[in-house]
Amino acid sequence: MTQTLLKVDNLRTYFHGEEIVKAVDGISFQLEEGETLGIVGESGSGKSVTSLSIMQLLARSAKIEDGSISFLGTDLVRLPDPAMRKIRGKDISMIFQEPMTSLNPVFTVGSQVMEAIRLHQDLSKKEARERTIQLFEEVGIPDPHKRVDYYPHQMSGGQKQRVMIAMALSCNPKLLIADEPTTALDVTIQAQILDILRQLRDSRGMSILFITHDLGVIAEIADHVLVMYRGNIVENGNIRQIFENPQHPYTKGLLACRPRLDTKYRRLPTVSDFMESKTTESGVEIVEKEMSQEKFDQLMVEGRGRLLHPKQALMEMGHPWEEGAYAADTNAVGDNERPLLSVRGLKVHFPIRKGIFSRVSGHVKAVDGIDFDVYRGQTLGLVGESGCGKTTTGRAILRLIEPTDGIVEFEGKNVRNLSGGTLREMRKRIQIIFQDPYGSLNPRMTIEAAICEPMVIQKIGKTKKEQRDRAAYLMQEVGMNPDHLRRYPHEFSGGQRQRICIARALAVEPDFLVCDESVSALDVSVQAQVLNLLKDLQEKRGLTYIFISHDLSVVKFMADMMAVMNEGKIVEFGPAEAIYADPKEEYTRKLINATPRDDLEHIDKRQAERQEAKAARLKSVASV
Amino acid sequence: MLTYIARRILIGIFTLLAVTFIVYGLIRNMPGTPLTIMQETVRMDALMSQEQMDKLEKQYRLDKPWYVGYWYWLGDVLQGDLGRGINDRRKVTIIIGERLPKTLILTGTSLILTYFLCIPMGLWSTANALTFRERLVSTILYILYALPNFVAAVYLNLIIAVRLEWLPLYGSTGEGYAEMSSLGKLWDILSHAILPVLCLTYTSLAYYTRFIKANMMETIQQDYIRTAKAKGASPTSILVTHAFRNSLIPLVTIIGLTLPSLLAGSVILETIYQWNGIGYLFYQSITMREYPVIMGLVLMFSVMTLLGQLLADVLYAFVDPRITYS
Amino acid sequence: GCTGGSSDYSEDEIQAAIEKFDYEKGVKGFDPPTLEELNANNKWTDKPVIDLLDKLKHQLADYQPPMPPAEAVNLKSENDRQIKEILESVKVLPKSDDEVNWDATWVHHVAGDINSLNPLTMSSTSDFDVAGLTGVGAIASDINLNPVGNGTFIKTWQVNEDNTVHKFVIRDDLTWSDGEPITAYDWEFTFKLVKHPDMVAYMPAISSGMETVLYLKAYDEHTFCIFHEKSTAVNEWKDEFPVVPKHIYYESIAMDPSMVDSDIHLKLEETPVVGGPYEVVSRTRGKNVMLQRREGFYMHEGKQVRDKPYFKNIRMEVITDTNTALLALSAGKIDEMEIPAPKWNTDANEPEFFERNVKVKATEWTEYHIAWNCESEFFKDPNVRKAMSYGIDYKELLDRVLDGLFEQANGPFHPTSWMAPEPPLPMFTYDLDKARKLLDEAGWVDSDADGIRDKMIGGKKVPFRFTLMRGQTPTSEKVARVVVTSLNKLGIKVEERATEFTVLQQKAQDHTFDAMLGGWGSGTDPFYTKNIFGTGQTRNYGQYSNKKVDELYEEGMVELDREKRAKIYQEMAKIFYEDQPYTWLFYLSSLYGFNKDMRGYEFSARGPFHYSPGMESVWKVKPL
Amino acid sequence: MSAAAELAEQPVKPIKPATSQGFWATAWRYYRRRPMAMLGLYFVGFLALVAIFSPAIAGTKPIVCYYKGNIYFPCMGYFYAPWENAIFTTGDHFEKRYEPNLKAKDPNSWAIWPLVRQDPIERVRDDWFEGQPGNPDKADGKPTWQNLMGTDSNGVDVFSQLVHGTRVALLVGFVSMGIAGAVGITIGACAGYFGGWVDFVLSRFIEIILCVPTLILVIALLAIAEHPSIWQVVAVIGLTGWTGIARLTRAEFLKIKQIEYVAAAKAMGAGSLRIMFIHILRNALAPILVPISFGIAAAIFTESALSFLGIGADTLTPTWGRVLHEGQNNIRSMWWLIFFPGLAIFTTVLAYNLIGEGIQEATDPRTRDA
Ligand SMILES: Nc1ncnc2c1ncn2[C@@H]1O[C@H](COP(=O)(O)OP(=O)(O)OP(=O)(O)O)[C@@H](O)[C@H]1O
Ligand SMILES: Nc1ncnc2c1ncn2[C@@H]1O[C@H](COP(=O)(O)OP(=O)(O)OP(=O)(O)O)[C@@H](O)[C@H]1O
Ligand SMILES: [Mg+2]
Ligand SMILES: [Mg+2]
Repeated sequence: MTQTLLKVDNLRTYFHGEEIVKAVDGISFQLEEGETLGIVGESGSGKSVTSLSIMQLLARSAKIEDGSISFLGTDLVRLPDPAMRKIRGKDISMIFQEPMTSLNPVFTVGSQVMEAIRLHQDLSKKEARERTIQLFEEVGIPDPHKRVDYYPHQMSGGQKQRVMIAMALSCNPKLLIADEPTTALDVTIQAQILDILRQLRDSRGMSILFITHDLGVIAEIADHVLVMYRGNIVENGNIRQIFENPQHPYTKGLLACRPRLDTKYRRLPTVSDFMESKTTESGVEIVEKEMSQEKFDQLMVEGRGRLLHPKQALMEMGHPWEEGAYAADTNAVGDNERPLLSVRGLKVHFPIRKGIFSRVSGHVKAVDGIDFDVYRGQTLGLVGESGCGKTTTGRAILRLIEPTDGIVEFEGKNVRNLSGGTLREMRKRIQIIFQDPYGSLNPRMTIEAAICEPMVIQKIGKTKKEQRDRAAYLMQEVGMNPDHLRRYPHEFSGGQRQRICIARALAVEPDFLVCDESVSALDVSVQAQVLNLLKDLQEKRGLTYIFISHDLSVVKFMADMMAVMNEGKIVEFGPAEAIYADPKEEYTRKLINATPRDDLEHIDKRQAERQEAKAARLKSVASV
Repeated sequence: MLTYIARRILIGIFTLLAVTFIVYGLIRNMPGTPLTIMQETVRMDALMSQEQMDKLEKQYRLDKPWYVGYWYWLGDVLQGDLGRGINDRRKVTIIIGERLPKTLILTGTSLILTYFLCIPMGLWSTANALTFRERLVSTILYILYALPNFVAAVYLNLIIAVRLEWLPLYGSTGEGYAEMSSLGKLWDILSHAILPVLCLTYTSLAYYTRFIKANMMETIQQDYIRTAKAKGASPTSILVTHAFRNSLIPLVTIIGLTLPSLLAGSVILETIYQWNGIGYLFYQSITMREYPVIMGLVLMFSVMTLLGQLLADVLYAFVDPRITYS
Repeated sequence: GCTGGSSDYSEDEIQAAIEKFDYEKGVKGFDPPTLEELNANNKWTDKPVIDLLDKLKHQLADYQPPMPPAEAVNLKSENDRQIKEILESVKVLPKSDDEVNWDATWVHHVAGDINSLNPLTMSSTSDFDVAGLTGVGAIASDINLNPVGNGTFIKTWQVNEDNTVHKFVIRDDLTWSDGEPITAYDWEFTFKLVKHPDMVAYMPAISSGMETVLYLKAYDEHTFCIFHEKSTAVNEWKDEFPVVPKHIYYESIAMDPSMVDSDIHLKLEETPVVGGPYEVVSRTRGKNVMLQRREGFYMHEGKQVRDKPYFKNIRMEVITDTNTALLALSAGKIDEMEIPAPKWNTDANEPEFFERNVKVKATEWTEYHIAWNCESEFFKDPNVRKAMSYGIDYKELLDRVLDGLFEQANGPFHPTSWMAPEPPLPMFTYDLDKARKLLDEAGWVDSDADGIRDKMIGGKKVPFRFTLMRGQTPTSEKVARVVVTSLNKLGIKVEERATEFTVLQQKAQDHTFDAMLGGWGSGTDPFYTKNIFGTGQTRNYGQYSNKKVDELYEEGMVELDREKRAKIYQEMAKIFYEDQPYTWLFYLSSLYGFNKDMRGYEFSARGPFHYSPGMESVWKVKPL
Repeated sequence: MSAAAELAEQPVKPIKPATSQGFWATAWRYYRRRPMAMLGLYFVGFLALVAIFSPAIAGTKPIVCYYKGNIYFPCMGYFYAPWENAIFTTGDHFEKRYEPNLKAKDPNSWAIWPLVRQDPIERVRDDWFEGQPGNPDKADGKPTWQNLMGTDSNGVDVFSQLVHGTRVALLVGFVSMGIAGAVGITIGACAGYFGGWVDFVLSRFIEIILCVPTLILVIALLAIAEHPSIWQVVAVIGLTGWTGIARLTRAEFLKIKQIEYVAAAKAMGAGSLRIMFIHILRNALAPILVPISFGIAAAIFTESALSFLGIGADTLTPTWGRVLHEGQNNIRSMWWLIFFPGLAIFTTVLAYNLIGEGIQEATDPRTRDA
């Protein structure tokens, strides 16, 4: 029979910094063997802290004030460290939320996985290496033979995340804590990972604590769902229950806010449309609000229409402008208008060094000759499989990486010829939101300093106070508490850091913004808020975006034009809607189809498969 | 990387030229020449005559302006001739070569010992940061640091060499060294080296330990340390492999910087222990204005310094794969 | 035969070099008369020829020490009486051969490395020590520092009436350490080398001062004459130079006349061929030189012809650090050492020291002074110099700071020497009022009330602030402090500087200093001070000039009568007293520590060793 | 129209986030919470007070005195000789014997004396103070109530020397390491950050300075300097001591400039100076603080070593190094000449290191909460 693997009882984890932060404030739940517990919740609601509490890997300033965490009957809270060490990695392993900073920069990714293997399994170096390669293959890292010897900085965001996953899976843990394990993965890989997890769970009886903001993913994998809000569990139920009949207004909001491939919203509803939270003496009080159909309808018509390439260009790319094919407010740029950004033949090749003398043994063609134009006021969506060169493209545009070849013209000026002052001048106008929010925040700068800094540099705002007020305002705009301005980056949750980066980018008043997976760590409600904000800004100010994301529904919601990249090349380019409606390339179609589905029908199907597999496993266990 | 090293070595030659040129200029313009000293060895009732002086100046090329003298020196060096000592009339290579092994015994052992002790102590201090025992140990190290080694040397000599007669008082080898068996020779050298090595080492413990701790404290805060913990790695392995590896950059720098001290020796300890190493030679050569010896030594130090820097720079790329040189 | 170190060269090369080399180059232009002519034209007077050790043995044959030496060495030297008792007791020579430890090694401390074992190129005092024990010379100084014929090597010494020709007959029982006889030709050969223009520069210590010697002619194996340029009272001293074996150096000098350009002479130094009581067995640079009793010295054709040297071995042990040396003495590693004055009452007063050692003290004829630069604007005026001499707190300096170890001085000649003024001149006393008066009169007044005297010189106000240059010895440091603080009370600011030796010498030679601490060993004959006080002389660092003094020096040189000469120098001393080119501070003392087993040492005005028999009379008692 | 301005136009909800301080102000706030670090700071502050008030703590010249109708502050002479007032020196020739002279020359005079009536330069003689015998010297100069830390071989009070030596001890360390730190960090930062030919040129410069032996530089300086003084020593230590700091800074910069937040700052349009000194330097402090905090203390040793060579403080400037040097000459019989300056140096080293550690911890937001 199944037994309770993990039981969390009235857990309270507080941070004792400047002020006390009650990150987790009395939560209880339990997890059975072979089950998957999904945790969703607002960004900053304490999901990661919960998981870190289980692992006993909290920051030094954190303290478990109360409660117990019992794992197979042992209370982890009171377990001495040596004993805990035996459990970590072997019985419980964890995929950390931010793979970028969680990998040791001076060891090859392969050796880091091998270490995990050899710590708990009696394997020789060679065997461990083979196992690592095998794991890499399983999690979909291309060329695993080569990649084992790569260093973290040579891997793309999604690849690093897969390394983390491989590491966590390497020892067949009894409990896997997966904290947003697929944020940086494109949908196909994500599907593949989910398959692996499901398979491990079903065949080996591994339990999974799955933290995500992606309800689609939850629908794909979870058996039960916890909904967290501000350190508390507000709803707890099995998957069907939650999706079918959400009780808590926050859950209702969540379900409503997610962008879907098939929605036609111009603006997204946000949780604040469903509820209002008031912070009172006694805690947080939530008041439900009624969301009428009218309002929903309004969201579909209000807001900015799409802006496509000049008709001439559309024609050339095989998506000729057809009146009526697009929504009424869809426009095309005038034929003789010049693009704001024009990329021609852009190539970025990274040398791969080998041996003690670091001879260059080959090149990774991260970006391999791409051309595209972006017009003023447009949003270009850039999608593609993880590791296909999206980030590199973005960085090359800003010359944060020196391109190997090609032309990047911003307003007719070749960015590659700029230097010194003129380059800085250009950077004033082009901003980038980095894929790795934690890494891109200076650990020794308060958030206030971080957000104010661009204003200081670009001389926005006359006084310090003005800048501060604006910083506070931006914080609020991205859904964060301005009181937190005085905190340092490490005192935030993953999603919060991501929002800080957005706020910082917006503070510069850019004309052009490259958003690299900028909303990947945000729960749907906050994501909706941020996306709405970006859209508003675009409408009012004619901001131009390159929007890099693996979340096709988000891209579809945001993008006017869309580029699909594969292996450093653009394989398909055209109006976003047209591509979704009728993908020309097989590759594109695969991407679209792999998008996780969260309709009840699908959930039921999954649950059925699940029961079957479980039964089979139990039977095989029993027969042994 | 190979080309990088090759290029650095090539450039190193120019750096050497610059250094030797500067040093030659400096020593030739210091007040006093070797002849000043010779004058003083002359009997009280006379100094050397002008002709004698002229002759000597010519012999030692002091009659030429210093930059011309430098060219001559350089020419000789390029032909593999470092010249002869003025006071000690032997070849510079012999003068230095005779002392080099002795210095290496002292400094090499001390350097190895220092790192051997300080790295574990630094790691230990990191692991025990903010505890009383860590404070205690570091305070003891600071006391040692503040106790000048010429003081310690004398007291150690008094107690260990004079009162207890456990170890020899001075010198690098004992009486009848030549006739000893090879094992006896080894013990002889060892017993002579213990006290000076001890004195040379203990003062530097505080610095390196603190240095390693400071860098480690920075590293162990990083997220990837948490990852290592999550894997179930032991605290030692976390400290030694994960954290230490990441704080190697400053350590490599320091090692590169201390490499030339291998050859430098220590004037004070060499004098106290009558060790006859490079340190005392250098000091004496400067006070005696032994230009050829000074130049020989400076050349040697400089080569070592440049190698140290090159080594550090090359190691950076190994230690941190993110650093590349193109 | 090919001897010595020139074996690297072929016979032909050597022959060619010898043919090319002009051995006579330095002595051309003097045609020596034949011996017959000399005997005919000169009336010879015999000069004393004494084997000084032998003489001492006879003198002390019936000597009764005030207390048994073995008891005397247990005294702690607490006062002058004790010191005298020790000295009087330990100077004994063995009454019988049984008392002597003939197999003993004397470990003799030298403070600096031995640079050269070649007597021609010796330069440091340690070199002279070795040369004294191994070398051959015609003249020796006795304990009163008078020149006598060295009876160890010569038979007779005669001079003509005007003292310009000195005739020597050497003994016929002399051999070099390689078995060759020592002959008068060795003298002639050595002299030619010393005068050789190609070589003089390389043996400055010996060849300087030889200008007035015209020729040395060997008439047969045993007879040679030295021809002096002028009739002076100091010609005897010029007969003193070390002799090298002709058969060894004849070739090598031709090969390398500079003696510094090749390894030829270095090789010769490895085991030099010597004629003295000891020979060199080994040499480790910077560590020690081992000497061994030479049988060929005291035995000749199976007969003992000279006294057997007391030690089997003498090891010249180099220890540069005085702390270590003192510890080595305490530990019995060395047998004697010179004790630095500041340690006399501190480290050399510890129980450890007295366990094995005894310390003794005796006056030296070495004065210590402040040399004033008589050309500087401060010290031009003799009255100012006098004021300085009144302004120094001698009592504090001598009694407190220097522990009463040294006697006050008031001139270059030691009161016990034959040239000292009779009756003695009064000592300068510490008299600030007198000093102030002299300064006021000289125009140095504190006109601007800043505590420092000043004077208008050439329209500029010059404060009385000068630098006192000194060496780096602890004694000089102590003296300098007293000078600084004493003169400070006169309103004079003195900056004392310990100056690196070479810099000090260079500045002295260039006269670029205001005042300088220093000392001169008054050597053997007062004439030698001409170089110090004579106008424009090379060692007249302070640029003192007095016509009368110059005249007196000339008179003193040519006057042969000791009594009359004494008068001349006494007059000179009075002039110095008035002019105060120096402020004389004190006479140094020889301070020595000796192992309790050592006997037979006695102090001359140059210390216990630098006279004859000096080191040769020292012996070690046989252990019981 | 700018985006933010646009945003600002909207009715801004009244937000009053708690004011946050700058990086260094915050660091200071955290620094203050560390008792050990504060202890270090207090100690250095204490030393500074000792340095400032040294003439009032130990000296033989009155702090204030009334003499012939005027008020004087003769103790100021310890700072700068002419401040002593010439009436006592070249005027009435007190010769440092204030007490008897004041009484004898003006019966109405009065004086307030320093706490300890001992001179840092001279031995106090029998006739200087009534009821206070002259100082013993040599091995007799053991610590007593009269000479708290004994006297040196010249009979000069050690306590007084140490008190007055504090001035030099502090200044030498701070000024020399100030110079070395400024030069080293700047050069190292430029080399590491800019890389390329800037690094190339600066690195060669560092190498050359590294290669030229300090001893030679010092003696050469001696040739140039007319009146060698302690400040030139300081300059030499400072101008040669920066190479290690530069190399460490450079290495740290090489590493940190690869990190994403530097790219973020670049993308923001931040200038190089800003990136170097605001972004990178803060994160590169750990390895740099160590050599600096040790360097400040080590300068005391260097000062005493250099005074050997004839450049350094003159006799009228008491320094710790000098006492230590005296001790070296009398190492076996006068332990107090080693012990007390050694203790002073030890406490100073400890204090500087506690401060260094404190700064490191206080500037690291991740450790300081703990
Ligand atoms: N070191 C810290 N000091 C103070 N507060 C912290 C610290 N770490 C996290 N917090 C706070 O604790 C709360 C919970 O953080 P947690 O990381 O668990 O959020 P999360 O639910 O994982 O959010 P996300 O989905 O954004 O990752 C957040 O409000 C965060 O600001
Ligand atoms: N410094 C580097 N050295 C070598 N290869 C690199 C380097 N940086 C990136 N790469 C490689 O370039 C390819 C493209 O990386 P990029 O970061 O642009 O991918 P991405 O499209 O952003 O992927 P993801 O969605 O996972 O973030 C990857 O295969 C990666 O391994
Ligand atoms: Mg999280
Ligand atoms: Mg990416």
